[in-house]
Amino acid sequence: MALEILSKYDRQIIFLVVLILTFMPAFYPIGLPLPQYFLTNKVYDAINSLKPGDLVLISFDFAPGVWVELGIAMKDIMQHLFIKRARIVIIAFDPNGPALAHRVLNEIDLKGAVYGKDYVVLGYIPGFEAGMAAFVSNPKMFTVDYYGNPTADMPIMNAFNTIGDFKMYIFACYTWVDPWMRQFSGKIDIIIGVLSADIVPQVMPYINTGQLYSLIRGSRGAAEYEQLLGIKGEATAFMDAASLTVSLGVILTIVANYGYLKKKLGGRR
Amino acid sequence: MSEVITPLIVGTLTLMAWSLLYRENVFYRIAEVLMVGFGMGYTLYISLSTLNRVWFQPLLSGKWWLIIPAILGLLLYTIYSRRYMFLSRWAMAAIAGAGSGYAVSRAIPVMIIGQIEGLAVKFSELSALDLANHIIATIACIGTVAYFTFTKEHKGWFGGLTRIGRWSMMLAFGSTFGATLYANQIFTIERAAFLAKYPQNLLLIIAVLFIVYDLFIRKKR
Amino acid sequence: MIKSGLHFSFVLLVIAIALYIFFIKYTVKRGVPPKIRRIPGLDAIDEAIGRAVETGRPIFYSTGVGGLSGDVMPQTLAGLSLLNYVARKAAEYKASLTYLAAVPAIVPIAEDMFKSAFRENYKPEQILYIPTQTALMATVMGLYEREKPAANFLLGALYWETIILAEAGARAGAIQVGGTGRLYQVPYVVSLCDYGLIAEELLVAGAYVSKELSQLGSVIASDIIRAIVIGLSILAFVLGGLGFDISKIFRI
Amino acid sequence: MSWVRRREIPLIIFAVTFLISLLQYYLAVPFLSEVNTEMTNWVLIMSTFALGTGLIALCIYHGKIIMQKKSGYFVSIILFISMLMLFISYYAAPSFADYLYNEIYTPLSIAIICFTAFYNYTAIYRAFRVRNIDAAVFAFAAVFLMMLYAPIFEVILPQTATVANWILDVPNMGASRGVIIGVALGTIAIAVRVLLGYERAYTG
Repeated sequence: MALEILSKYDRQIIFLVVLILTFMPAFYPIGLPLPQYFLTNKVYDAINSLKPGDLVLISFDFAPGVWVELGIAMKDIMQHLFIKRARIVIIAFDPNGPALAHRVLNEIDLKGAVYGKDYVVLGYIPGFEAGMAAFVSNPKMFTVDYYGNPTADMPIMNAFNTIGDFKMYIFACYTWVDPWMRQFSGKIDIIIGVLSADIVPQVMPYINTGQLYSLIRGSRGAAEYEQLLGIKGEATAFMDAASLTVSLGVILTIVANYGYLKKKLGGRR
Repeated sequence: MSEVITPLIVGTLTLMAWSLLYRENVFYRIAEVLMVGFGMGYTLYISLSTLNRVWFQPLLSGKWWLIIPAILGLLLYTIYSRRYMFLSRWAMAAIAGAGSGYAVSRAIPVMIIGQIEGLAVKFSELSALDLANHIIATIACIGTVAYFTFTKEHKGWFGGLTRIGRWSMMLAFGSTFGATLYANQIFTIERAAFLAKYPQNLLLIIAVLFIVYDLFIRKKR
Repeated sequence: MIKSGLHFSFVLLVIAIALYIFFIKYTVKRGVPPKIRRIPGLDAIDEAIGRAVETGRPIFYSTGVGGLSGDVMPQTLAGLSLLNYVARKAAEYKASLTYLAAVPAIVPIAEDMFKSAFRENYKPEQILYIPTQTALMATVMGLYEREKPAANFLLGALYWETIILAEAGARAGAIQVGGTGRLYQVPYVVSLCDYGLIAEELLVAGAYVSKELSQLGSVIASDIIRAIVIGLSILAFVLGGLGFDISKIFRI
Repeated sequence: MSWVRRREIPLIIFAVTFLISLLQYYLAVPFLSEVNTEMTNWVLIMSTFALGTGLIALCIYHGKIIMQKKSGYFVSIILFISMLMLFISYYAAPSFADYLYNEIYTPLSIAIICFTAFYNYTAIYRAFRVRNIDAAVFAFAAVFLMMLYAPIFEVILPQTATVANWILDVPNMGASRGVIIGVALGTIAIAVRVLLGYERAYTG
């Protein structure tokens, strides 16, 4: 009887366990340790060695749904860039990008940077890969920025003429990196990907060949970055629950196979 | 005021969406159409403002020839008339042609040559362990390419090669699956952290009461 | 005239295109279909449509949120050519088929296909446009739960919605055929669908189901070019390993 | 005017746009790249215009539900209200639109995306049975990657991270390369088929 109910509601029970494991650390933080990943350190060192006034190109290429995975990481990185007083040009190849950039800029400490002089949000470039190609061939394609102001009299717009004038390019994406690699690799020395953790396995070839300088793997990378920056940010708070719930995946694999193999072997007998 | 109201609205909406975990119900349907409705509203807005930037403003500033893509774009709407439907194919063909041109132009230098170049690593610069790994990766790559052969049966030595390809593909896919599990998990965690805060956490109690009530009523019936 | 560094690629591309054209024309002219190894996923398409007819439950088809721009375009095209096949079969057996379109540029194409497949039985609500990826996820979860589809096809350039499409379909008890060339989503297609097509299998699927000579010809050409590519890989491995700068060949 | 109906016209349009965007990548002809830039812009404008067809399809689907007063038709009314509310407020009250987008729509999106996580677990429970070697290999790699991403395992057993990183760097990289090459071949094949007029989805 009890087993019947259990097997009828097996999905709901799994969901319930997931929810419990997710909520538990939110009420009672545990503070499990977090080992550093060498690629995160590489990003930190690269940004740390920037000089004040160096030009950095950033593109926000994700949807609001992925905010937790990429938005927090972008917040940490942008915060670091503003601390290093780099000059920042923000573009987007996803229609949602400008709104998200706006949100990041609102939530971080700008350290007195002035819009138009130290940073600018140029807005959405449509056409995805075609848009990237267009921007690479002419980075000054914009006549108005995201907010509708003319860009001609902005000091930052006169600081660069070609794509090679940028010291570093940081992009945040959650789909696949091939278009970015095709269009930007070789054009800018240091390309850093802020990528959601699920696509990291398929990106390793690019790290291997050096086309991609380094990467931040989603919120895990953000938590590591926060450790490096020495702040207790949003991503750090999530790591306990991540450890617990992902462990559930390992346990479920064992449970599922235990039941399956038992049934299979039992059936044979 | 809005510091209390907004989290309550968002908390309610989140729980409405999550109610599907228990079973299909009207609260979930409302969350569902809100997603579609807001999504459509935003898409409309961003498309119109994009059109304004890339088409309308340049058109006003004297680029008269931009009227042609607009007409071609409008031809897409002939799909609703049986008689003039063929006109919509003109625009479709242009969109598809430019897209395939992009894909094909990069297929060889980036997707084939670029990947093959990765196989060229000087043996002398590798340690014994790295060399072994390099050889395994190369065999995995060649095996995977060979796996997609369709005109030759996978038998004999060729079958062995394709099997290695298939297994290494399975390792690759499995690793992506594992990584994705983590990546997806983070969203739930963020929502849970939000729902655990003060005014919203009261909603959790209401949600539990709802489920208990539903279980009880359904049992009685 | 050819940009430096691209000579080799250009020659290879010209050879590839020439081979494709030759073998397509040759196979059509000869009139004998070449043998192709079985792809189990594709035989399942007919079975799934048959199940839908028997049970009277609907069929859902999605090509994912990948559009017609850039390099995912061929996958979308492959998904659409299978949609064409499924639509004709569904029209023949009078099964109810709904296409979930997430990219506006595909909507007119799908309308065109459905109109020529279903003719007077065509209903405009057979194409459901959903504006964004998350909206697609939300709609699919609710819709599948309510309508209990008998068959669920997810073929095309799939993105994050794959797991939702596949699990919601499984939850509704549908036969699922999935396929995509996007590496990040192949795992779900392989593990969660009853029949999964990996990468290039999707791209030759059109040839396989239609059994059209022209398409089968292109499969032969693909295999010849594949042999060339394997040869080049071994060359790169050996020469590069011995210390020869391989880019002197590939990037002239 | 019967020539406008001919099948060759869309095919020619396809071929011309295809060749322009293909050749401008290979040939160093400034004129070609200028044409391509303009054409990309045109294609962009055209595909943006297609949005209306999506809107019409959406309106027909939900409009019918409302017209026929099917069960739960009020839900479709909510759809139209929310759509118009966000769209109009972008012009009438931009700050309210920002509020709706950032404070309401974004969190709701995340709540929906959470289902990818929930469904992952039922997927594991349902599909991770080691039926054959393929499935066993798949599950093996998945388990080690999960361990890599859950920091707790790396702390207890650092070797799991070594295994996981080996899978990532060696077989995963090799197989990914192979799949990318395969997709490239299929890409060329499909384009040539359309070009020769055999793939009729687009060109009628």
